[in-house]
Amino acid sequence: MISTQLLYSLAGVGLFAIGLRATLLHHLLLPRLLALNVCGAGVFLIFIAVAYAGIEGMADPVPHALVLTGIVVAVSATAMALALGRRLESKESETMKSEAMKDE
Amino acid sequence: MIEILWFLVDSMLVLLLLALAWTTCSSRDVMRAVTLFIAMGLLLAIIWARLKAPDLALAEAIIGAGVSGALLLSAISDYPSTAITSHRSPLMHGIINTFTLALTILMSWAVWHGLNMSDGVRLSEQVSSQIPVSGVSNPVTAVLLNFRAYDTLLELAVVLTAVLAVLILNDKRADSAASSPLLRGMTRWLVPLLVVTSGYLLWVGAHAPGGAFQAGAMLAAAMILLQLAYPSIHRGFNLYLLRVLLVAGIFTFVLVGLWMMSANDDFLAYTPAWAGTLILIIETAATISIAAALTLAYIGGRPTGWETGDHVITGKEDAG
Amino acid sequence: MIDSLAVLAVFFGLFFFLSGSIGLLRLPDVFSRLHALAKADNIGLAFVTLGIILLEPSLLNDIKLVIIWLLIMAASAVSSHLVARRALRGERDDD
Amino acid sequence: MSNAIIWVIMVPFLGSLVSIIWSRYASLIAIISNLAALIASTVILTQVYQSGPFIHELGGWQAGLGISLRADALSSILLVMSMTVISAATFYASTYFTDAAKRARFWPLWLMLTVALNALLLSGDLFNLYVTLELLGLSAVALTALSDNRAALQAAIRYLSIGLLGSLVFLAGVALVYAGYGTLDLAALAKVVQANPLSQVAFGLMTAGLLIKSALFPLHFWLPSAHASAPAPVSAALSALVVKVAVYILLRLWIDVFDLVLTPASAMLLGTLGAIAVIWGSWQALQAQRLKLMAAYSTVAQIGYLFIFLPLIVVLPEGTLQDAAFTALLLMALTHGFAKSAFFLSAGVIQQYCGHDRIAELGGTARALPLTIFVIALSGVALIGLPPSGSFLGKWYLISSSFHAGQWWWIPVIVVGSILATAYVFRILGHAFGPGESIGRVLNWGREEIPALMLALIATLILGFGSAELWDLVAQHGDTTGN
Amino acid sequence: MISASASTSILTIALLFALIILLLSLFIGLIRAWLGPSVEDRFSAVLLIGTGGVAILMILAIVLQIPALYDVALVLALLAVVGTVALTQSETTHD
Repeated sequence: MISTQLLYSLAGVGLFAIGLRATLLHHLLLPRLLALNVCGAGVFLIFIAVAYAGIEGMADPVPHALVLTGIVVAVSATAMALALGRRLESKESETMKSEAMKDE
Repeated sequence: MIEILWFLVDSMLVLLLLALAWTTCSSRDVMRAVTLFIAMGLLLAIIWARLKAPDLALAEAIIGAGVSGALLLSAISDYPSTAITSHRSPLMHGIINTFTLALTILMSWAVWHGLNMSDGVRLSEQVSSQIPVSGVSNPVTAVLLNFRAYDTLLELAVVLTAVLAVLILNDKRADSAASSPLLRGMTRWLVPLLVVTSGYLLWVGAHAPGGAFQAGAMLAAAMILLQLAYPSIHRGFNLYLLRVLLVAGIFTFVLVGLWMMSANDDFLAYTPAWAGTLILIIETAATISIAAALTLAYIGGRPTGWETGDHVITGKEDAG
Repeated sequence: MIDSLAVLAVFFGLFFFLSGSIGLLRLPDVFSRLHALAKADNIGLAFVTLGIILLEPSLLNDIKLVIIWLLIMAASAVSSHLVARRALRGERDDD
Repeated sequence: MSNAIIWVIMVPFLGSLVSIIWSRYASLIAIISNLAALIASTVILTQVYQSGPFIHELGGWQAGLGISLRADALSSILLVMSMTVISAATFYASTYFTDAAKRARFWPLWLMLTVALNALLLSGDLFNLYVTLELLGLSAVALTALSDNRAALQAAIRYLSIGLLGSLVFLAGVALVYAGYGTLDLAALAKVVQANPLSQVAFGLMTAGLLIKSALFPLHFWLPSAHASAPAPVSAALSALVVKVAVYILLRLWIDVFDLVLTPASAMLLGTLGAIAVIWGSWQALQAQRLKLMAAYSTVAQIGYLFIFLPLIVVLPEGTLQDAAFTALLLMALTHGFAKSAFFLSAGVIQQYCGHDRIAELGGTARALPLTIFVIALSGVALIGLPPSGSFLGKWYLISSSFHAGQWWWIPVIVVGSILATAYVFRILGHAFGPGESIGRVLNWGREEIPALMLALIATLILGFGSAELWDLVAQHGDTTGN
Repeated sequence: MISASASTSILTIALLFALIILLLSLFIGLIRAWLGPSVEDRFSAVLLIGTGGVAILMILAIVLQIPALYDVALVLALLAVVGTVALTQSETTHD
């Protein structure tokens, strides 16, 4: 049982590290957002692996509830970041258009 | 024998997960990254099921793979280029790699140590001893809506804030092209099914995996499907009504909390006899809020969406 | 007896799953891959579902399982149609 | 009456909800609910002053199973500060946004920011802290994006992704803590935490996440652009409060919970980073071309001072000397909070009057806006640390603590930092008093300038002369009131 | 009693083998997703994880004895459709 917990929590650490590395490497919004989500999934996996109590045992429900909260927070933040990105994109194309107008 | 087989299953799941995460994060193309990310969401749902967390598996299947997948996909078309490049210098690359590697080793060490400690009092015993007075028999629901209901309330505040930001920021966007008749045909029977399942998840949440978040996200998924099949349907949505629903759900939650404070001294301290009913009321309210929020987050950027939304605010201001 | 029948059904289903996946990997173009995958997966899931129904005593759950299978059938038909339609359009764009 | 701790969070919460639906009266709702929350916060402070720290067990569940809110000397003082700054900024904001639609979008988010600040200061649970951090981060980003120009949106996106990363790293630490100790309650943790590998890594992760949020050098890079491009009342709250509450959680964790894990060496490292931040931030502030950018860099420097206290508090013996250092830290944090918010509000007045905030072109503003320039001068006094401001005493105790701890090397840093601060404050005043035409749009004088004046007066006079009471409160109810 | 538990353990072993084979077929499918080359190939892999995932969840429900996993399978089947629709419709806005 401890080996299952260990395996999945190490996988969580790995996921966290993969996400963290990509977050630091990328500067574009969308890939960075994906990386942050991967990173978050890693943290969630650590929580759930810790809660696991074997095939027979009852898992600890508290981390389950925490991660459920975390998933909803993550999706909200993702939606907000995408909206910000969209707004910036439209502003940039506006500026480009107005600059093109000036050139003419 | 059984142990070895389980270990094999677990290692394959973990390998798949890590491979998907790595390919998601190292993709050079946005569309590919998002597709792999959705696949990772589905796999995570399976892993939550394997780790005996069915509540989470439900939520991940709906939110992780469904709703955030749809959100990300709808965002791709906003970007002029789909190529992913990193602007970091080779030196910086090396530093970041070394840093994350060192962190991985440190965290693995800590995790190994932590799992061997395990002499602390586990909360799960406390939780199971209090389940009988919590008003529900599903322990996760008991934690979410009774023991740690305050967290859930603040989480709804987070959702509300994010949606307000989306509504503030949204911008005109062209309607997508008409969809195929087959898709529309499917939508006609799939949407009622999604709505029914959502109701089922809400009802079952008290004693089995399920609950407000899964139900709300399911409703939102139905709305997203409608939007995908009928790209101009959002013109018919009453955004002001959606916003009222969003607020009303959270408002109910706060009011119940304050009411219970006046009765039992502590905020959100349910009277045990009513706990089941109160939780059902809050769950229904939260379902409505979550559904409205995720729907607004998805359709927020559509053209008429903004005008109606803006009109409601400024129209009133002008009148006043 | 019923158990061994169930296991047989599940493994028969797995055979289709595996061949579908190999088809996805080995077949030369998108359309044949898609076709192989959709067909094989549907039959595979049918047998797996059958096996699980044999193992599952509760009638309610059995009904649920049948619904799931029907759903997957319908869904995969629509999904592969959509994917194929999209692939077709992509090819036309390339010309 | 212990319900004040709930009202201080739930009144702005309800206000936010109502103001979304009833946007016509949003300004009124915001003012009323913030004043109510301000009253509630003073009630909490009075209670702590009279009868010591207290907790509120949410849902009636014992902390551990449930979540508890706790008020003690540190949190209740910061709560009153935060509500005072927020209330002043609320008055200011009610005239700041001329566009009705923009105003209607501002209020619900503004009230959510208030909810997040108050909930964070009172939270006694690690995971609850994560949720409040996210609420704080998202509402702050949304408010920054209200400026709706390219620079602000870019800054908001960076702020958001950095903030999310920070809270995820924090959450990773929380996950490790739960793996090892099986509880999330701060008071319960304080009793069981030992110095072992798990605690060290978990503590390191939580600290790293919070350092990103509190913008300690070299993790400050996101701060100047975000704080400089947000609308003025938002900048005031961001600089004065949002950054500071992250430092508050750090202190909570360092001193109350993980005191066994915090080694002098790591405290020294953070102190050194703080010292670099003081010099570097002040230097950048001196170079800045724009008023708000200058203020933002000055925040980086002022946050640095707070971190210099850390190696001192760790080394000093418990008792009067440690209390003195702790009180001084609190005094610095409070003074900066009031002074910087006053500064940003005044910068907003200047920006609206002149249409820009370029320092070199401020000539003539002293004649046109004498009160605003007076406020800038007052808050400048507090930023430099001249008597009778609170930060004068703060810096004084900082220097004497350095002597007592045998760490004299902080003293030159403080001196150089203060000289640089003097330079950047006088640079503004020099330009403001210089010649120039005073053309600009007519202002609604009182409501725009009075809030800033109040804040600046608190920073320079009340905190300076009233520091004895602060001392009493900290000495009586201790800094380590976690358990 | 003894024979009953022995037969359950044999059943468990068989079902665990089934899980391993299913995961193997997901693996093979993912190689296609990784290779591409077209976007549609990746979509097919997502379809595979959808159906394969449903099969895995059904088997897990029996092995772990958590009937709630049927609900998860149902939801996964439903949402796999929404996901695929979102995938295939996404770039129609692009061209």
